Amino acid sequence: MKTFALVLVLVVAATMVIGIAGLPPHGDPDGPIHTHVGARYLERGVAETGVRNLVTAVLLVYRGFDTFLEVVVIFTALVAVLALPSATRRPPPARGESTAAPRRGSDDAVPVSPVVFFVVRLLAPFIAVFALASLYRGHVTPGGGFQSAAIIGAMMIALGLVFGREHAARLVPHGAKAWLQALGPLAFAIIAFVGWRLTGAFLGFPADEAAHALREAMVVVLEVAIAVGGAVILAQLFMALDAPS
Amino acid sequence: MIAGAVLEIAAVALVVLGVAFLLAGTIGLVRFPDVYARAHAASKCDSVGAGSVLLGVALHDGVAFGDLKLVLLALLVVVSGPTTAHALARAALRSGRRPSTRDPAGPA
Amino acid sequence: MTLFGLDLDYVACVVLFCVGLYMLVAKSNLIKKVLGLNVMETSVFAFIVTSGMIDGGQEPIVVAGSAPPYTSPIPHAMVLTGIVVAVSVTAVALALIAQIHAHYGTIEVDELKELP
Amino acid sequence: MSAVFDAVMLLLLIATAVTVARARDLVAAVVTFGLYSLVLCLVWQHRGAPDVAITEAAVGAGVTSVLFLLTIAKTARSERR
Repeated sequence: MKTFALVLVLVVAATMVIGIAGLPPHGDPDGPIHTHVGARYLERGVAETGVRNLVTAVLLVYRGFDTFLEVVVIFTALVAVLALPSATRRPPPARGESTAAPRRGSDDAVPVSPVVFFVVRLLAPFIAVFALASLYRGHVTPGGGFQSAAIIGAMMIALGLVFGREHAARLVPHGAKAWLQALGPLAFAIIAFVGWRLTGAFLGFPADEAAHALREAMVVVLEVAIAVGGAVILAQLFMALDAPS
Repeated sequence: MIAGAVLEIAAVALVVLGVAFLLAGTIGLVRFPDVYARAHAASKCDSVGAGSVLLGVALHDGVAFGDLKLVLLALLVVVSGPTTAHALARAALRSGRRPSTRDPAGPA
Repeated sequence: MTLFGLDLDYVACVVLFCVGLYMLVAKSNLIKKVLGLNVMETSVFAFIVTSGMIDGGQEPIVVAGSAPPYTSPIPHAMVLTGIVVAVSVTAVALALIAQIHAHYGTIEVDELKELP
Repeated sequence: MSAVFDAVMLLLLIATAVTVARARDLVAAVVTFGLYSLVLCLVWQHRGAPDVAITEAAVGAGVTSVLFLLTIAKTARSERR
């Protein structure tokens, strides 16, 4: 197996080295990546989309289909994980239900250190503020839907680790959970049909100057949906893997 | 003018101090014998080191409102570094690691 | 930086890809295989981001105080979606691995092959 | 200066990736993978991709490591020889 792997790796490496030998050097301002459609996005992106962070502009407006299906992919991943039997099995009822000392879910678990508990609880609001700021100011600073989804998701996972499974599950309101998980694909579908009605193109964004506010509203809806939906999906993936098997 | 020069010197001094602490912490991380001593070296020296580098960068080029971010970052480093070291040392203790002692007859 | 006409940044990505591929193929442990898959994924992301670089370029955010040249935003958008897809794939793979361990008591491919 | 930073970071990336591949202890491998993600995040920040760097820091080093550690806690900690 080792020999086969080494031979395979060497063959792949040789092929890829031949491949990169034919590539233009990176960093060259006249390279194809900077002269084709990328140059157009840089030149007219702000005027056409109203988003100053061009990564967000490309992500949501120019390459909206890509992002739509990407959101569908992470939703499908969550569905796949939840479809496995251990995720749906009911966890055994916790003994004693003590709320004073936070404990990890299972019975023989080590209690969380009070120092770690305190610091995570102290830092969580700051992390949440950072995530919301990167969402709110995502058009003029680095940040946006996916970034704040990742940050909020990581924060919820940290809280889930110190508070234990039962408490962490309450972070996502139970009744709205199904809708929140599907928020990304749903919002994309709705915006896509709105764009279709307005422009005649699926997931089209109105380009004329008069529709400026509408276009921005569409982008904001997508950003918020990606952030909330993505964060909920990340937290749910964590909880599904954390469930006792 | 004078105030600017003083600020600049303070900034450079803080950065140099921070780098010295980081160097000491890194040497300790490599040279110390067991996980507890290493966590001790890494957390203390890196908190002071990274904190003072960040403060030095904040003082560099004058003090502006945006430098508050760097102060917050320094506070974050000072809070989170020792917490991590504490969690590491606690996990090591719970998994049965004994601190190394110089006494050759002691527990290994 | 180039060596023998090869761009060293690209070569580093190829090396990372090959380390990941070796882990994926040669290691018997399923978790090591998934780690190798992650290393491969990130090497591809590093390659794409590197290809969008521009000498002396700034991040592609057009605000007061920033001026061209900007790095190309397209690779960043692609990689951004790619990272989130990568974590979803990892989560599905890990959930399957936990199931395999619950059913068969091992996550070594060698031993799984021996099972009746 | 920038070239030196790049070279050091790329060598560190390769070293951490090889360490991930060689580690017998799976927890060590996952923690090293977190380090790999953080170095990669620095490289991307340096190459003008802050958006990608933020996401990689939160997802690659944070979420992925936690998911791996949860799975290792449920299965076996070390690679069997």
